[in-house]
Amino acid sequence: MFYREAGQFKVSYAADQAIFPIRQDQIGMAMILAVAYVVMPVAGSEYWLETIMIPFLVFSLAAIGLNILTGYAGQLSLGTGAFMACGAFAAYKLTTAFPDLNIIVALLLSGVAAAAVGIVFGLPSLRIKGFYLAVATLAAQFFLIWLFAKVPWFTNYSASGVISAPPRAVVGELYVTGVHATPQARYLFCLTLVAVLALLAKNMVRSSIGRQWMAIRDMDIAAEIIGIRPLRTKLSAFAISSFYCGVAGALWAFFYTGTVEPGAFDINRSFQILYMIIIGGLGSILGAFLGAGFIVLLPIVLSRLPLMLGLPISTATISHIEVMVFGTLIVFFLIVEPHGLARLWRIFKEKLRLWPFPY
Amino acid sequence: MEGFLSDIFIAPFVSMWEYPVFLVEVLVGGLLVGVMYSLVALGFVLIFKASGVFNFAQGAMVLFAALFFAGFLEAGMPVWLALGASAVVMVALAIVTERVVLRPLVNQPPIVLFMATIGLTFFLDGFGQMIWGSDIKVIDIGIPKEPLEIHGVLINSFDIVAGVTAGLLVAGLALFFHYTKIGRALRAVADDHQAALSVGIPLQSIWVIVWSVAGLVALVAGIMWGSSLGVQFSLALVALKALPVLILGGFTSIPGAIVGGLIIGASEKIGEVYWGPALGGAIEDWHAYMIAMVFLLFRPQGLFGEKIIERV
Amino acid sequence: MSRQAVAVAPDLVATTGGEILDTFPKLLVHHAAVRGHRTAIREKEWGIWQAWTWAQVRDEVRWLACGLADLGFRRCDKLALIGDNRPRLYWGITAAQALGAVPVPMYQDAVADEMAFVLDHAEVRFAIAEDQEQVDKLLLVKDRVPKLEWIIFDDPRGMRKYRHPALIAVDEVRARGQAFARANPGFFEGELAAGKGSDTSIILYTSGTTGQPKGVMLSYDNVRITAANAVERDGLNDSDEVLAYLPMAWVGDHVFSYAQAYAAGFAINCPESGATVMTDLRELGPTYFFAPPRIYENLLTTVMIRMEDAAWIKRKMFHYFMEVARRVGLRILDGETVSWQERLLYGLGRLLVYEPLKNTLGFSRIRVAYTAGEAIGPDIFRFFRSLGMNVKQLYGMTETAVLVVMQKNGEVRPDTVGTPCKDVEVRITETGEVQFRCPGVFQAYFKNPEATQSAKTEDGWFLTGDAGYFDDDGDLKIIDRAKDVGRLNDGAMFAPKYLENKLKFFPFIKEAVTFGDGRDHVAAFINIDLTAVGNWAERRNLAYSGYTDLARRQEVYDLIQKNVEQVNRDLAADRHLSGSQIKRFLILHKELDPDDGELTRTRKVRRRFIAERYADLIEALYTGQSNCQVDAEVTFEDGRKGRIHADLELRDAAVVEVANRDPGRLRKAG
Amino acid sequence: MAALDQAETPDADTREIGDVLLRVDRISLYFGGVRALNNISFEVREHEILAIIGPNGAGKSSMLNVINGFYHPQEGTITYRGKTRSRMRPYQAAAQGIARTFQNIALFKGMSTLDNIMTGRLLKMHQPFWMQALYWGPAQREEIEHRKFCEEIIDFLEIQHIRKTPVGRLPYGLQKRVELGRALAAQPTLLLLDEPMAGMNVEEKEDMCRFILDINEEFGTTIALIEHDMGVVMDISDRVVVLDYGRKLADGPPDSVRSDPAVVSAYLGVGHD
Repeated sequence: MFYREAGQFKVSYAADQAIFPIRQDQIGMAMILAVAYVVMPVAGSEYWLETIMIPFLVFSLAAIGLNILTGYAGQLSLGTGAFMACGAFAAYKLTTAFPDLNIIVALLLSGVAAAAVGIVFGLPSLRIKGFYLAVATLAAQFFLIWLFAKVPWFTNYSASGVISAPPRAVVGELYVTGVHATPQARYLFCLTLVAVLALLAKNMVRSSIGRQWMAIRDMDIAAEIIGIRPLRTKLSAFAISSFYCGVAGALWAFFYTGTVEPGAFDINRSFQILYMIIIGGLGSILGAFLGAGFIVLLPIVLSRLPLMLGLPISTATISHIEVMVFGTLIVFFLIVEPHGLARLWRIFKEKLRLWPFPY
Repeated sequence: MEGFLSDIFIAPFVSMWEYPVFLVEVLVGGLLVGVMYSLVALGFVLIFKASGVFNFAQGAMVLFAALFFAGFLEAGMPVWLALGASAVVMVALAIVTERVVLRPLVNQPPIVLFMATIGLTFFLDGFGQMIWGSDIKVIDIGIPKEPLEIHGVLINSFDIVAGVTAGLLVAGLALFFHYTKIGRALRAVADDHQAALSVGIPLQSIWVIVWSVAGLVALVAGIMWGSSLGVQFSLALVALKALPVLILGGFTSIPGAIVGGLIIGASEKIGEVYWGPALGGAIEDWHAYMIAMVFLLFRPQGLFGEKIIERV
Repeated sequence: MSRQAVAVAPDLVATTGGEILDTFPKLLVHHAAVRGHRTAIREKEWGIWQAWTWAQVRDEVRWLACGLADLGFRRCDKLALIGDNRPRLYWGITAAQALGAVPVPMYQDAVADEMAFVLDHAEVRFAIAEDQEQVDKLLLVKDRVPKLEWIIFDDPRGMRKYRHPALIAVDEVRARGQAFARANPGFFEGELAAGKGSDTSIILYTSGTTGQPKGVMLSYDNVRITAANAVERDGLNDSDEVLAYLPMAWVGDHVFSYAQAYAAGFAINCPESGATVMTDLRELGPTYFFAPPRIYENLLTTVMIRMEDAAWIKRKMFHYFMEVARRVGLRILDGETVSWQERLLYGLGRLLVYEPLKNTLGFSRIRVAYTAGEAIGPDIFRFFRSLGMNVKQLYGMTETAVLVVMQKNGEVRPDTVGTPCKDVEVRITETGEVQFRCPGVFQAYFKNPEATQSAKTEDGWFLTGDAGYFDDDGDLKIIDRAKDVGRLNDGAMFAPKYLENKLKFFPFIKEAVTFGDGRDHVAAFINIDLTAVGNWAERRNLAYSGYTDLARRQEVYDLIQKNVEQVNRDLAADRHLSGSQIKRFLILHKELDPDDGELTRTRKVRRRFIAERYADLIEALYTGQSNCQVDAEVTFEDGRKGRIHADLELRDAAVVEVANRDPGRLRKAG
Repeated sequence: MAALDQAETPDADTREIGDVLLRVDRISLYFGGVRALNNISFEVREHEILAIIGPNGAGKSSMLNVINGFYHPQEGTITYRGKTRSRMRPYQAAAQGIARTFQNIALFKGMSTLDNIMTGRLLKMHQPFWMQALYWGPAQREEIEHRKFCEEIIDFLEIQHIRKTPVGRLPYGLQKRVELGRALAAQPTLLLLDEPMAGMNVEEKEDMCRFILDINEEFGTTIALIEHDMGVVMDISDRVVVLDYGRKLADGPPDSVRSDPAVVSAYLGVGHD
């Protein structure tokens, strides 16, 4: 309905291959960015920024990471939490060992550390597939979390086994982590990093490497026969996916909670990210954001609903009901649209583009 | 560092050599725990074999069954009635699951069904605890817990009962699969859905039956685990222990689930007792997975799984 | 892209810096100098719109022209161009003109025999063919046209094995041209300067309704001045975009896509293929558009069919707002006063229906659109105008370079064709024939002095052969070919085409042929529209096996009878034509087909041919039989011939009695 | 695509069939106890169209699988471009210029036609992943350059209208065409086609035949194909190898194979086609 595509013809491949080839989409994206960069920091409350927006961004990044591995390359992983933990602890070790290291560099390096670990745990993917692989990634999940909990070196021998983000600035006195950092600064930093990394991810999935991943996902034998090297491709997916999860983990520890223990990245975290990409849509960068938004907002809505409706229910019961409803919703979603919110959006957009015609 | 290496590579073996009776005790204890793993893994295998669904909710079903059983006991039911009532609950659960979750998702890719069972897990956890509360419940059905000494080896009599029960269950299932019409049909489904349809059994009924059987297995496992650990949320996590068993045994092999369970149980106990202290403890969380993963690299289809021949 | 619009005054087009821009090649060089970086032409190819600027086009044309010269092409030689709308074919036209030679574009769907006639008659020496298909046809007839020396082909696909000595790739010609241009600096410019406005710029063969095609010779002045006047009238400029999709051999394309593009400096855009025209139209979103009525008609039909499948609520909304548009859309477009409530409602309609609808059709950016060639159905015309799309009618023909009578903004009626353009004189003779004297009147028919003489007077009046009159608003109304206007035996005027058009305005009727001159009453042949009637039949669960089967159904006859009777009611209201109501009709057993010679290539009915061919059927219509056997020869798609046998039903239609009847004398306009 | 070069071959009606490109020498392949191929030998010459025919289960597909490295024969050798190959993976065969299509279409269902063909271009794309992530400069240029190439294939196979359609939604005949496009994208030296015309109607078969001949003619690609339709095989191939239950029955030009008594009794005689 709002689309006016007549006249938006492409005279170059660059324009034809743009991420948002339609002008109305470009405008929409610009508006979203404007809201995210201007309206949110100005109008959003601290609560809103700290408990909704920052976790939303962090989860989105992790979901992009998992989506690269599972949605694009077709390798089911249940070890996302562990890769996030790698990033978190690497960032902690890096920032404490090299206090002068710029926070951006530290974050990216911690992503690299997670990527290295990802490669190691991705090695079995050459031999094993599907659920066997999923179970194998659980090995990473349990082993790594155990490792971070048991080896005091990772926490700089802290007695509590908890790490806290040291105060760090991007430039000068502009603190983005630690006690001095305002929620706005932390939010904007996360936003920028996530936006840039999301763009890079989008670029990868629409390039040769992304097509290799999808080829392996859709039909690995055919992929190999046209010249794709399975191990290298799968490992690249593991590495890049783990990089994203690692950075997300570091953001989690440094920008969201501030302090973190290995338990924060347990198997439930892995499942949580997996829901995001399933509900958001496998094989879609947009889906990662939609799924993260959904999973972040859902518990908040669920936990407030009885209060808002004035139902006299004990908090314990509420938490049980919450879990139940959550499970039901997942099943409901899978039945209604197994391809997730991203597919729903695509269908909706297609309708808008063809409006008023049905096809 | 040297001490650490010695703790890993020398001390455990020395200790095994020096105290063989203790080693046997540990081993037997591990094997008996392994039997319990097998019970849970069995539920997985049944469902995966018949419907190709990777049922993550098996652990939740164990908790769910145990909660109901313990709840019925607390409500004053006699053991046999509580057992019957819980069985009815599990069959009802199978029917509802098939109708509400599986049927609408038929023909969806495996990962979607897998996700649906995770949804089911959440539902069962929430629902069970909403009804029965989240306090720890005790199941006491009169199984003796005194240690027994056989040839100088101390064994918990409860473990023996559990082992025997599991063994009987497995034997029963094996008989069921081999000698009943339904059992044969189930095996046919596992091999080929089309073939199953030609036998004349609707897929839906087969799914209900197999989920019911898996539910009953979960009930038995729940009673066993519940008696030994108490009924609480952590029971659901037993499922995570069953996963390496599956890898080891193969997703589709009943004997694989048994043998895999025994191996995992035994090695876990031995690892915990002999290597745990050196590594800082709590290694049972992951070391079963590590064993399974290393194993997978050499035999991707598991111990008893069918060899995968790739076709073009 | 910069959208800086440069309004083009006619004097700029005519001269710049003392240099007279009286030919298209000179205009090309001028545009290359003035707007060298603006896009001159695009082609949808390999997934995107490949674009060439005016400067690039100048170079391409120069190389092509030099290449042709290198091959021995000389002043006054003829260059045939055969194929879909392709940049290289358009360049070929200008290249030929640059050398003072005459381009002869030909219909790409013509069969080899038809081609042979034109090639031979026009004395074509060189031909540029688009692809293998056209080359094959040319090679087939090459022996019969000894003057044809070179066949230049654009797309080499599939011709790797071709070894004919007359074949040469256009790329090779271009390469030779580059070398030639280097060796002969100033050659191109010299040739350019030798051209003048009174030279013949093009020969367009009209597939006349009778006899062999005639080659209409138009001078540069004919085409250029006419085009420039029209550009001025509609305020076109170099930011406009036009889709070049009509046959290049048709004057419509030559004027709208070629001459006006040169006159105004706007870009023309070639679709990817015939099959993708609609998609390409949507992508491109032209600002200036020209289409014969049947294209508007097809678009409307698709719109309606697609909307039928929409959800109930969407359909309701669509029909509601189309009703609003019918009420106020035309008035708003014509600048009349409309209440603010109605304006608001129309605005809502724009948001919800009109703009999205135009967008999906590719008409979002249309500033001016035209239709011509035939009468357009009033419903179709109103539909597009009520959406806020400025569709207008014009009247003209190949012999006048088309643009002679056009509707002005705000003065648009569905049944008239508008007022004369600048420099156009119009007179209407005693017999009702419309005649023109204007800059566009052609030079002559090529090698056909008799025809020229009968079409053009000594003092430059062109005899259109059309009957028409000026209505009270001063708008020209055309009713039929003057020679076709006849009398029934009771003296009532009979304008067959007018009746046929009225019939064809019904969606279920695709073609109609009426008879009545020298008869007691009017009778009609009907061709049903297979898509529309087929859809209608499907909705009624009426199974049918094809056209012939559907056409003989009683239900279909009933449906068509209602339409015929509606026409009769309309005619009864017209004092000129109330006597020529249709008394009997039949539905033909086959679709009229250009391949059988029943229609022209531009799908005009060849009435006389049909009358001869189906004499039995006509007799049956007038002898009161209720059935008639037919046995006719048809040509299939692949060129094979076959025979069809059918038993046709003949029907009576109710007529409205009119008490007072004007004998139907055409008024002479003042 | 390939520039028209009139001077290349003086004689317009024959293609130059060149040296031996691939030699299959005494190949035997077993699955468990089943012998799929039994001591098969034949050659594929440069620029020729070779058809491998035989009844179902004759080992035709196994033969292709051996050639492109998917199956490893227990006995015998394969010599490609004069080099006897050791055990290799399919992607190595691809890197040497062997491309193929499958009997049961093996497209990447989640991708569009264009992306499928672009994937076939992969071996020619060399930008590192981080350049691709930036999608800047050389990486974007590379994408565009290969897009152009793929557009030419799309044009060649006349599938412009489905360029951006996900292949899962396409009808069977078009999917086959896209798969051929993906194989072509690699600019293979040797193209293996596994029943390229299976399940097609007459018109689609004619189109496919024309494409196969055009590919062979325009790019000089050597083609080895498996086909059931005898009419097609006899029409387009230069040479025919007949397999029957893992054995080779005959090997020669279509005409001589057609009249070979062993072939007639084993295959043609049983009313095939």
